Amino acid sequence: MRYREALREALREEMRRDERVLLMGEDIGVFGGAFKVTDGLLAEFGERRVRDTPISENTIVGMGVGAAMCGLRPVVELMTINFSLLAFDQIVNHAAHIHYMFGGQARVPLVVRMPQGAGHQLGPTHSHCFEALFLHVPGLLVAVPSTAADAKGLLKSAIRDDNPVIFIEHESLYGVRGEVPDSDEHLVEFGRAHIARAGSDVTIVGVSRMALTAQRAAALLESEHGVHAEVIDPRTLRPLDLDTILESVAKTNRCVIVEEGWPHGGVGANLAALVSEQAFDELDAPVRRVSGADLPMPYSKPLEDIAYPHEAQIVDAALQALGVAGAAAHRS
Amino acid sequence: MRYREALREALREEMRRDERVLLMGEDIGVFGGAFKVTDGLLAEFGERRVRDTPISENTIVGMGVGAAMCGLRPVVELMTINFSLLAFDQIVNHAAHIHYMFGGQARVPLVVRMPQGAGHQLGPTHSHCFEALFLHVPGLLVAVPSTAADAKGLLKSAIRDDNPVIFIEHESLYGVRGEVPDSDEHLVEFGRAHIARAGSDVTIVGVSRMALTAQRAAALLESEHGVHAEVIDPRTLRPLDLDTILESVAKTNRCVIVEEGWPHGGVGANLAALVSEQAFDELDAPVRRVSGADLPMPYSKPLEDIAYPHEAQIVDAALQALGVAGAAAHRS
Amino acid sequence: MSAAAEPARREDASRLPEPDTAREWLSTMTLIRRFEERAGEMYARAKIGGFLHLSIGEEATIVGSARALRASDYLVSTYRSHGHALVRGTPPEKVMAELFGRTGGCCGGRGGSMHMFDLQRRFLGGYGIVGGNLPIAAGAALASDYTQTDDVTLCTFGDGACNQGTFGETLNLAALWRLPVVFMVTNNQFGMGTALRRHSAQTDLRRRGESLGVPGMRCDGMDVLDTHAVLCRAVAHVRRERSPVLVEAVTYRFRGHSMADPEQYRTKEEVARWRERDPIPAFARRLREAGVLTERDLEQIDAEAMQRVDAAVAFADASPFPAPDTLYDDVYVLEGALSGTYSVMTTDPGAHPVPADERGAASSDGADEIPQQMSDALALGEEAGT
Amino acid sequence: MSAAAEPARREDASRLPEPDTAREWLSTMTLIRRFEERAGEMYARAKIGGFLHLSIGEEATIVGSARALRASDYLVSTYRSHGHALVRGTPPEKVMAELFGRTGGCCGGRGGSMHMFDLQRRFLGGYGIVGGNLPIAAGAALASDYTQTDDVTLCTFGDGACNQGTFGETLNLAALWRLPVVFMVTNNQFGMGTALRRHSAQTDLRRRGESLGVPGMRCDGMDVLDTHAVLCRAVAHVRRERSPVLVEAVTYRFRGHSMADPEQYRTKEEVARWRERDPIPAFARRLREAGVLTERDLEQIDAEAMQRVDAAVAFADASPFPAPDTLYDDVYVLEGALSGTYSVMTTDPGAHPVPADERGAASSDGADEIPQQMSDALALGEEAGT
Ligand SMILES: Cc1ncc(C[n+]2csc(CCOP(=O)(O)OP(=O)(O)O)c2C)c(N)n1
Ligand SMILES: Cc1ncc(C[n+]2csc(CCOP(=O)(O)OP(=O)(O)O)c2C)c(N)n1
Ligand SMILES: [Mg+2]
Ligand SMILES: [Mg+2]
Repeated sequence: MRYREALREALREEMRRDERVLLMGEDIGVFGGAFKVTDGLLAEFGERRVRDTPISENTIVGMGVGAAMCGLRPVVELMTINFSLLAFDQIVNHAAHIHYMFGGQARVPLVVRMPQGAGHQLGPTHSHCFEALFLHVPGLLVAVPSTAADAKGLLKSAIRDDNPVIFIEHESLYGVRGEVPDSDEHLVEFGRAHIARAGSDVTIVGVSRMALTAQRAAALLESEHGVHAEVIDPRTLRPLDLDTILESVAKTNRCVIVEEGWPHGGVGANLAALVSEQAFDELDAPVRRVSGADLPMPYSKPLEDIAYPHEAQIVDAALQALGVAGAAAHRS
Repeated sequence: MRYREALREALREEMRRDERVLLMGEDIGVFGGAFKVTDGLLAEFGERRVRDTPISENTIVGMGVGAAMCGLRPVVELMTINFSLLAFDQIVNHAAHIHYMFGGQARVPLVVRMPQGAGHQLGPTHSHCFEALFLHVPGLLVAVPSTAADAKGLLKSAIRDDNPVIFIEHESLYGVRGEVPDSDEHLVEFGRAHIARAGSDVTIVGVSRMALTAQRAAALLESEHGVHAEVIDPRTLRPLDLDTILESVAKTNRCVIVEEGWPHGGVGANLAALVSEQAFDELDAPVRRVSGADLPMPYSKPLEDIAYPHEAQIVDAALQALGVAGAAAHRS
Repeated sequence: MSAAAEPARREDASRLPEPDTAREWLSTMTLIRRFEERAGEMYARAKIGGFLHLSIGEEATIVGSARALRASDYLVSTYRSHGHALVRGTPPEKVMAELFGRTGGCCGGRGGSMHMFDLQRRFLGGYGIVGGNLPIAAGAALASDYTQTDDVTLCTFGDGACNQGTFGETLNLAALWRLPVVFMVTNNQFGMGTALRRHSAQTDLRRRGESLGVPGMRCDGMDVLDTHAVLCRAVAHVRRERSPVLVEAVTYRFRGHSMADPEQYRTKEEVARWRERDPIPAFARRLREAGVLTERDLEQIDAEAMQRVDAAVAFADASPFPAPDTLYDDVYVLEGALSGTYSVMTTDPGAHPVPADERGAASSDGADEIPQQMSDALALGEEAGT
Repeated sequence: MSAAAEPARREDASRLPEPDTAREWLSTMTLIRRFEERAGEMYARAKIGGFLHLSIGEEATIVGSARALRASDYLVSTYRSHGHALVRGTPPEKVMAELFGRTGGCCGGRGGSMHMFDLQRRFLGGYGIVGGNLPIAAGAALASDYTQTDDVTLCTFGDGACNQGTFGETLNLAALWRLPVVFMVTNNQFGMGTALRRHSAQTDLRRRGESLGVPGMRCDGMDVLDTHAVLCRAVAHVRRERSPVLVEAVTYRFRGHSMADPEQYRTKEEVARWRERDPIPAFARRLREAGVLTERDLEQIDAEAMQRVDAAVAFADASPFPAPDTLYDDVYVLEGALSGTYSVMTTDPGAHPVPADERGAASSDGADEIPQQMSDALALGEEAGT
């Protein structure tokens, strides 16, 4: 099943299971969704539960907050994460704070779904990765699924959770196929990292789409350099399963973090800080970060190609962490 | 001169020097500014150059962007940083990207001024520190002055610069006095950290208001623990003067970073990641971070008091970095 | 503009309500006034911190509008909302304790003056961001419709809030989706220090919804009868037509925007002129002249209000401050379906990670109303056979 | 609504412009059409990536409105702006090269289809965020006023953009500050797949500014004469009165929203009906019937357009891709007053820090216009004796 279909399955199952679940977003109904995630749901559930909205991001999210406070469980789709900046006030000052600010009286069981990512030549305003902006905010849960199975399991968990969830999909993953457990109760817990590939030489943490790039890089490290990399996909950034990462680093003594977004104050910086502080004695080399370039994403293909991470940079970073420069080297 | 007056001086001098400089913001004119920074400027420069705006943050900033592209040098005041979330789209997708996105044709010599910070019982929606959200964004310059002299010198530099500048003041500093060089040409360069106190035992980096708290903590470390802390105020976060911090750490081999905002993906994480990576061999202990608590800021005084850093936590962190627990200890 | 949306004036406004009702309105207006006067004093004595926005002068707008609602309707307000909590029935003790930052406060001291809340009484807050409450109100109205009740939501905000992007966005969505919301602009003539004509191109605020086909009404916000009459029409229209109305309540803020306001933006004379129309004595006089209340009744009403405020202060003073170890309570709802560590900042002196086994411990008082609504909704689900 | 804001129709619309002008309009509409048809083909052949939003069907709106401007007026558009660049005089070579992502593009390949720009011709872009261009247009108008010119700004955006918060915020500010902006809604009946009546409570879009006292006008966006006549009145009104006007241009998008659009939201019949009103053949017929142009002229105009598009493709194909080492150029203006390291990510494989000594190296072609404006402004400053 494709990542896109896994998300649709999660929505369909949860909508069947719970009448309080409804969808709101731009072109999610008649158009079927900009990335076709919600295709067919209008036909099945009707206009009461699948609602096309005007282009009013801040208000769509804010309505989701209000509806959630009053007992519904809205799932709001923002067409892409690039437009979430317009809804940032409702997400931070309202959705994230209301439960605490009102002394626990109100709950905001809201899910805000949106895809991020570069690689399609969408240029500076349409290629953002903003995990870092959301993981910064207490009160939010943040998911960054990289596989179809996690996409379905995490989305179902998100819809059932009583906290506001920022659910970050990736434009490049919608078409990717993967095994998905055939069960209405396939739930993936938040705060549980996934060891995508076991290894003993170096720990590579890949966030969102980069979890897959990291796995391909790990295969190259093995075949071309005889290096056994362990690849960890945190799957959620709030809560964060730091323990699994620390256990791996305790074993490998080396760590590379891969993110697609901007390096300054990015998710990579957050993870690098945590690992450097808490695995200080285990680290044989500085944590290496591989990130998107520190600039607005250019449209032109050759520039875009070098502006976000690929296998080669991850392999290099891993070899540097291992203290081996160049190719065909072995662990020193 | 007070921090507030130093800012006003900078605005007055630059407005006298350059007719293209104008001010826009909520209640900056007739009311004199929520924190009285612009008090008196309407009287001197008139309504053409000191413009009260409606409560429309995104549009005020966006107008600043457009006016800057067409040759003016607008200084926009957002009443507090808490409301900057509403202007986030214009700041990130427009102000920060336009120069790059349009191939260098357009420039955005815009300054967005706003105060941040907790400590006045303003509660969850009004106590934010958002440096981390802005330093993440390429294309922006970010200043966080902690003294009157830096407030004036950095603001004058910001107004003369051709890049969009996020100028972050602090609500608790407006009334603080400090020496300010009496010169129309007192400019403080961006990208130059300030060594606020020299020391050899541990490096303490304090951001925004925390640069002052760190200096008081350093005094306690000296008087009560015989520890000589070096305190560094980065003054700007983009560009960041990492070299000065690394030089200090090369000398002290220990580093504590103090920020008022949220810990996950905060400015502290960014600095801790950079120092841990680039001073790996110099560090005798993990970088310690002291940050605001990971929650919306509560209103109630006793809760607010323990939800952001004070001298005691900084002293503790420094002693931990030095491997000495408890009081009256000496360097081990 | 639909007939139902015609301003009321004369006809109803002159008609006085039942004596008990009239007395209750005056008592509540007086309570709000005395409560806020005292709050101002307590602020001066540093019992209250942060911002304190008083609605002194706006009591007729608050009581006249809230009394047009029934208990199951939602009320959504701003950072100027002590009166809205009180008019909904939140005990003055809990409101004052919130201002004092005590555990006895309606939000346990977490929100303070700008963030009042009382879910059980369907007072949906208390929001510090200008314009931020409009989408939330529309969401509440959506929930009412979705769960097939005929409840309405009254959303009040200031004249300055009309210039926030959410105003146009929310009115359009409410009109397009036919949501049962009454949007009420509490036009107190200023957005902080900026006079209406200096912040809004359209100073006839009831017309601000015209472009979106949202009918406008206006009431004299200094007259509790007119306010009530007009709001009753607005609420009835919205409840029946399931589509929004915009009401402008014309009133005035007697005090500064917040406690620290030199008020250079208006003259003492202007304030004095408006104070002559003080809604409380005006309504009191009217009731006395109509023989509804005697001079003694009036004195008694004021004395009662004073007593309740005294009691509120005593309660607030006696209520304990939150304990430090409650700092992290309710950042997250922890009895949900998810596990995992919510905060990993062991380097953060304040923070305490929440291990999986502690989960479910966190309290969430007041949330009891939600399960009720949920089961309603679920029942619907069963009908729908899903 | 002021007299100047009355829709035009009949009277002027029937009057044909001078033959040379008429020919230029038809040539430009034809150029835009042919250019975009070819761009579509180039997209299919993967010469162009990302999103490609074509304005085929909207050429009369583009040319009729832009020709109501003078060279020093500003034009601000959206992500559907190839035609706006072309009508302002940006060479088709530079627009096509931008689509190809080449150094010869008007933005050096940085922006692509959604982010066209030509500062020298006062085409102020090209913005990917719906509604994001309105505040920027108001800012440009502010600059015109501030520097005491009588230039105006034409800001065009879609029907869907009317629902974005910036719409209400910007119209209010423009009306309040009397800024010389013509806001033009290019109503092509859909916001992506959402029909007008499904996204806007008010479907008579020219009225969307009423609440703010912004007069509304409407033009037939399929008729270049009517569009031009109405926009001339709008521009004249704005230039004279220094206050904004909202114009609705009623048109239709013949192609999908972008290249990947199954168009399930409308019927083939509906599209066919609108295609019968195709603005280019309609205007051509009119000119032929009026004896302004012969059949041969028409063939020649189309042949010329085709040649220019061929030349544009040839140029774009020959133009080199940006060199990798230019990746970080123009992230910042580096000849400014500041020093310091702008990027310190030595751990970032892509990044290259910019050491102080390299500063001033970065190019910023096209920026030459700004110094001019600056010195104007400074001159003012000197007059003002500051
Ligand atoms: C988005 C936002 N911008 C600015 C502020 C600061 N502020 C608080 S109240 C206020 C004035 C609001 O005026 P109005 O809407 O008329 O309400 P009033 O205070 O008169 O009741 C301002 C600017 C804020 N809280 N939120
Ligand atoms: C803020 C924002 N939200 C959503 C989008 C995605 N999007 C791009 S175009 C579009 C439809 C806009 O419709 P309209 O304003 O009518 O312009 P048109 O495309 O018809 O020219 C949408 C939703 C966007 N670019 N920006
Ligand atoms: Mg007001
Ligand atoms: Mg459209």
